[in-house]
Amino acid sequence: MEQLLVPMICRIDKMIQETPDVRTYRLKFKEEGLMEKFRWMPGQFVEFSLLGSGECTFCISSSSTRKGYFDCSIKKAGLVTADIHRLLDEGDYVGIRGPFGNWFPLDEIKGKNLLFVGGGIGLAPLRALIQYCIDNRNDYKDFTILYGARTSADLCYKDEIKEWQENPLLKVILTIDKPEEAWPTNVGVVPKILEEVVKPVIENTKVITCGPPIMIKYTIQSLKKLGFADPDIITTLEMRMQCGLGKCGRCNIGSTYVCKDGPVFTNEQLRGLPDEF
Amino acid sequence: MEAVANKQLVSIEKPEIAAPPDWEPVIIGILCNWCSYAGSDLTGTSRIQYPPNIRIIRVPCSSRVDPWFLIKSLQTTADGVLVSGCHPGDCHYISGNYYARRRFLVTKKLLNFVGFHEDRIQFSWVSAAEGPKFAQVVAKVTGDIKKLGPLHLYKKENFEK
Amino acid sequence: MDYTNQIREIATRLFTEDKIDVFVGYRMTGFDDNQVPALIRDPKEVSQLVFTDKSVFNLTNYLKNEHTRNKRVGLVVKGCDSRSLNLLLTESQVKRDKLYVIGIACEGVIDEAGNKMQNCMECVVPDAVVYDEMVGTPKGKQGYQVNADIHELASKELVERRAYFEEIFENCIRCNACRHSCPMCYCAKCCIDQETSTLYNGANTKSSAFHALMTWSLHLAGRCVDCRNCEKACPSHLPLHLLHKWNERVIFENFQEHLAGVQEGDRGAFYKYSMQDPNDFIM
Amino acid sequence: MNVETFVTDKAGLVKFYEAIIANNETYAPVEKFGKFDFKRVLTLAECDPDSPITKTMSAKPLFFPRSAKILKYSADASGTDVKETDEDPLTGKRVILGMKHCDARGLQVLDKVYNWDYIDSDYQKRRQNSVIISSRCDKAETHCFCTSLDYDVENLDAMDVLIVHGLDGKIFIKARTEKGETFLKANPIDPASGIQHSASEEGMKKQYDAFAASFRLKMDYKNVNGKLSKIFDTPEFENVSASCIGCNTCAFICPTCHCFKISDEKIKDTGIRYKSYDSCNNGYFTLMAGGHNPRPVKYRRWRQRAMHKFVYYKERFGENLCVGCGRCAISCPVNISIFEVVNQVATTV
Repeated sequence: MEQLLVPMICRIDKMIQETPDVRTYRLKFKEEGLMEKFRWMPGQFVEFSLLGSGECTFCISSSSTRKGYFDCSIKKAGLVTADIHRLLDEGDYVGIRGPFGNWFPLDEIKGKNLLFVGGGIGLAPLRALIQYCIDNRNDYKDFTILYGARTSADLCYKDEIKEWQENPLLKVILTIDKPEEAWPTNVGVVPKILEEVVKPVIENTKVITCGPPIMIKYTIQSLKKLGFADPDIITTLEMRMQCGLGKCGRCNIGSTYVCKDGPVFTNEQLRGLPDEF
Repeated sequence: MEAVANKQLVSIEKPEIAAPPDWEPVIIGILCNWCSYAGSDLTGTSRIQYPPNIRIIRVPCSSRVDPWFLIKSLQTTADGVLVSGCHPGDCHYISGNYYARRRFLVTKKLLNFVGFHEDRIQFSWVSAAEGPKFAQVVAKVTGDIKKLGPLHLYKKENFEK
Repeated sequence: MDYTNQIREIATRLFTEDKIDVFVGYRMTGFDDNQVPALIRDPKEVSQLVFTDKSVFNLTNYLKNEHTRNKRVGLVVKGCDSRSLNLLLTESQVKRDKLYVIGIACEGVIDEAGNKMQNCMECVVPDAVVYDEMVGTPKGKQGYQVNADIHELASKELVERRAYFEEIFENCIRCNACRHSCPMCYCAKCCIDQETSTLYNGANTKSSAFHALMTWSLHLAGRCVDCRNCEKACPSHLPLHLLHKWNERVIFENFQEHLAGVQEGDRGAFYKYSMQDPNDFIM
Repeated sequence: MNVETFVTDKAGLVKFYEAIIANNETYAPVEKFGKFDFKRVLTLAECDPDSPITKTMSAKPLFFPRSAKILKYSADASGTDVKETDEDPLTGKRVILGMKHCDARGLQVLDKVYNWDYIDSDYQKRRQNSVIISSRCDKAETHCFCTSLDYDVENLDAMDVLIVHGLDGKIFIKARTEKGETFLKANPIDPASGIQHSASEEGMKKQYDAFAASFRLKMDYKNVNGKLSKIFDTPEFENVSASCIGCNTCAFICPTCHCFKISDEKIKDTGIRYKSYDSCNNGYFTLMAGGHNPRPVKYRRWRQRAMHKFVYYKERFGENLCVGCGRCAISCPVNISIFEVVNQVATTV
C-alpha cells in the first residue's frame, strides 16, 4: 500500500489569487506524458501534498474537457493549507495522488435543466461540472448558476463568472450575504435568493449544490420546500480523508466510505446515512 | 536523607563509534537577545577568536527556551547545546532568567539521567560586556564535546551519521 | 479501606440538597473486582458507588471531560488526586465553587496483583489536602523518601541507564494514552499529541518516542503528583514514573523541597523561583 | 481436506519449536516490562510461545506496522525528488509462533478491508510470506468472548498450524491450511522427538469443549448486531461512554483496528512521510480544516468505534470487526469492557 501512497510530482504552472484567502493552483505533471494519461471526471478529488507539511484532500476544480492542466482551488483554513499559501508559488513542485472518488452522475443529468447552487469555496467542485457542461452545452437544457458568498471580495473565479455572465446560454445569479456599496444585484443568503429570486422550474430539473455544511443544510431545506425530490438534489460532501483508498477509516459514515462511494451523493443517499457529516 | 539527585551521576560516556579524523562537532547556541547575543557581537567586534562550531539562534530571553528546543536540537543536527542568558538580576524582563534557571537544571539532570553526558548541554550567563567570556565559554563547550565525540543517541533517521 | 457507605450517604445527601449535578466516583465493573469511574447524574444510581482499595484511577481527569464542564460536580479525591486538584485550581482549570470535594484519608490502593502500589508506599500526602468533607481518619503528612527505582537506577553507570531508557523508548507505541490519562495534561492542543501541532513527530520510532516522552515529562516536571494514571494506561507497561519521579527528586532537592500541589495556592515548580536556586551548574 | 494430526508431549513440542526457530526466520512473543510483544527471536529461551493473552500484544504490527515509511523526499533548486523508501516490506518467508487464535482471526478479518478495491500489496506480501503457528488457549480469561461472535473458533482456519494442549497432557499439532501442510512437510517432524501420527482427534475435541465451557462472557451476537444497527440515536451511548477518557489505548492494541494517519517529518529540505496508527477516539480524527467536525463529542466517537466493530464492518464486508480477544478491556485504564457496553446498549434499549 505504501506505493499507492506515493504521490506524483506536479509543477505549479500558474497561481491565481481568487480572493484574499483562496488561491487556484494550475498544475501540470512534471513527468512527460503523465498529463495525457491523467483522466478525471468532474466531482473527483485528489490528494494534494506539500511535502514536509502534509497531505490534504481537494477536489479538482477544472473540467477534463480543458486539456493540458488541472486546477485545485485552495482556501486557507488549517495547518497544511496555511503552509500551502505561505510557501507555494508558480514554479514550485507539489505531490498529487488521484483522482479518487466518484463523480457527478453525468448520464443522469443529460437532457435536464440544471441548477447549480454554490456558496463560497463550494463553487470549486461545481466549476468542474459547469465547465464540462458548457463544453457539452447541447446535451443540457436550461442552465442556471446561483452563487453566493459572504462579501463581494469572497466571490471566487471572478473572471470566469464574468465570462459566464456574458454567455447568453447561461443564467448567472450572484448574491452576497450583507449589503455593500456598488453591489449591483441581490443581497441575502443563498436559500433566500433561491426561493425569492431564482424560483426554479421543478420539472425535469437536477440541482447540484455545494458549499459550507450549514449552507447545504438550509439549501436542501429550501429545495424541499420548493418541491424538489430527493434524488434530484445532488451534493458533494466534505470529509476528512488521509488515504483516499478506503483504508484509513476517517471518512466512514456508517458503512459508507466517502472516498470510495462519494464524495458525490444525492440527497436520497444522504438520508440513508447516519447523521455524521 | 541521601541527596540522590544532586549526587554526581556517574557519567562516563564511551563514544559508540570512533569519530572520523576530520569530524567537527555541531553546537547549537541559543542566546538571549539582550545580553549574550550582544556579548557574542562584542566578541566579534573585538576580534577575539572562538571556535566556529557554534550555530547561534537568537531568542528574546533565556526563559523563552522551552526544554523542547534542547531535545529537538539533540535529535537533529546538534552534538551539543549551549544556552546563554543574562546574569541573575540583569534580566531585561526582570526575572526571566530565574525561571529559566530552574528549567535548565531539571532538563540537564533529566537528559543526563536518560543517558546523555552532562556536558552535552551547557549553560552560561554572559553579559553584553563579556566578549572574552563568550569566547571562553564557546571554546570550553567545543572542547568538551570534541572529547565526547559525535552524538548518535535518538538521532532522527535523516540525521543518522 | 472501605468507605462505600459513607460515600453513598454523602452522594445521596448532595443530590437531595440539590448541591450537585454530577457525582464522580467509582463503581464495580460488574465482572471482576476492578472498578470503573462512574459519572452519576441520576440520584437513583447512587447505590452503585463504591470506594475500596481498588479505587485506583485519579478522578480529577474527568474535570476536563465534557460531561462535567460547567456543571456542579461532586468529586471523590484521595491524597494524590487532591494534589492534582489543587494544581488545577491554582492553574484556573476548575472553579472551586462548582465543586464539592469529598476527601479521603487514603490508606493506599492496590494494583491488579493485589499488592500495595509503589506510589502508595512512598506517599507523602495520604490525606486529601482540598476537601469539603473528609472521610476516614487523617494520618497527617509523611516524610518524603526517595523512590526505590530511582535510587537503584541513579547508582548505575550512564551507559547502563542509557541502555535501559533506550529500551523504554523502543517499546513505546506512541498511543499517547499517558498524556490523555494524565489529569494535569489539559491543553487543547498538545505538543506531543498528533496533528494539532507542527512540533509533532507522529511516527513510531525510537527518536520520536524519546521526543514525546521527554517533552511530556518536562512539561509535567514540578506538576506531576505521582498518581500513576499514565502507567496504568500504558499498554506497553512502561515504567513512566521513572521520568517523573526523577524530576520530582531533582526539584525537591534543589528548589526548597517543592512538592507539587501539597499546599493550597502553590504553583508548579517552574512557575516560581527563588534566589537560592542552584547556580553553580551555569558557567 | 484430510490432514494428518500429530500428537506429542511437552518435550516433543519444545523440540518442535526449537527446530522451527533454528530453521526459519521466526517471530514470537518476547517479554519486556511485563508485556509480550512479537519480535524476531533466535532461541526458544528468549520467547514464550504460550504467553498469556492478557499480557500479549496482538501480532497485527507484523502485518500492519506501527509506523511504515511511505517515502523520502528531497527538494532542491531543480525541483523535488521523491523516492520510495528502500525498505522492503518482506521478501523472505517467516514463521510466527505463539499467535493467539483471535489474532489470527483478526488478520482474516483485516484481509477484507485490505483487499477491496485498491489492494494493499505490502500487507498481501506480508500475509503470503508468513506461516502462522498458533496454539489454542487453555481457558478463557476474564474478558475473552471469542466464542460468542460470528466465527467458528473450533474449526478456525485463520492459522496455518494449530497446536492444541490436550487435557491429558497430549499435545496435538495439525495443519489448518495448505500453507501449513507444506510447512509441516518442509520441516519434517523428527521421529526421535516423539511426535507421532494420531489416529483420533478426540483429545482436540475434548480440549475445545473444556475451553468453550470456561467462558464467562456470553453474547447473543445476532441480537446485538441486529439491535445496534437500529439504535444509532439512542442516548444510552452517552451514558456508557461517560467514563471513557479517550486515551486511544484500545485502538492501538486492537488486533483489527486499522485506521491510520499520514504524517510528514521534515528537516530543512528533506523529509520522510510515515503512515502510523491512529484512533477514531481522537477528537481531531475527523476534524476538518475549516473547524467542522462530524464527531465533535466523545460519545459520538465512541459510538463510531462500537458501531464500526459490530455493525458497519459486517454490513460492508460481511465479518464482525471485533474478534473478542478482550485486549481493550484489559488495557483500559478505567476498565471499560466493550463487551459489557455493547451488551448493555443492546439489552437496555
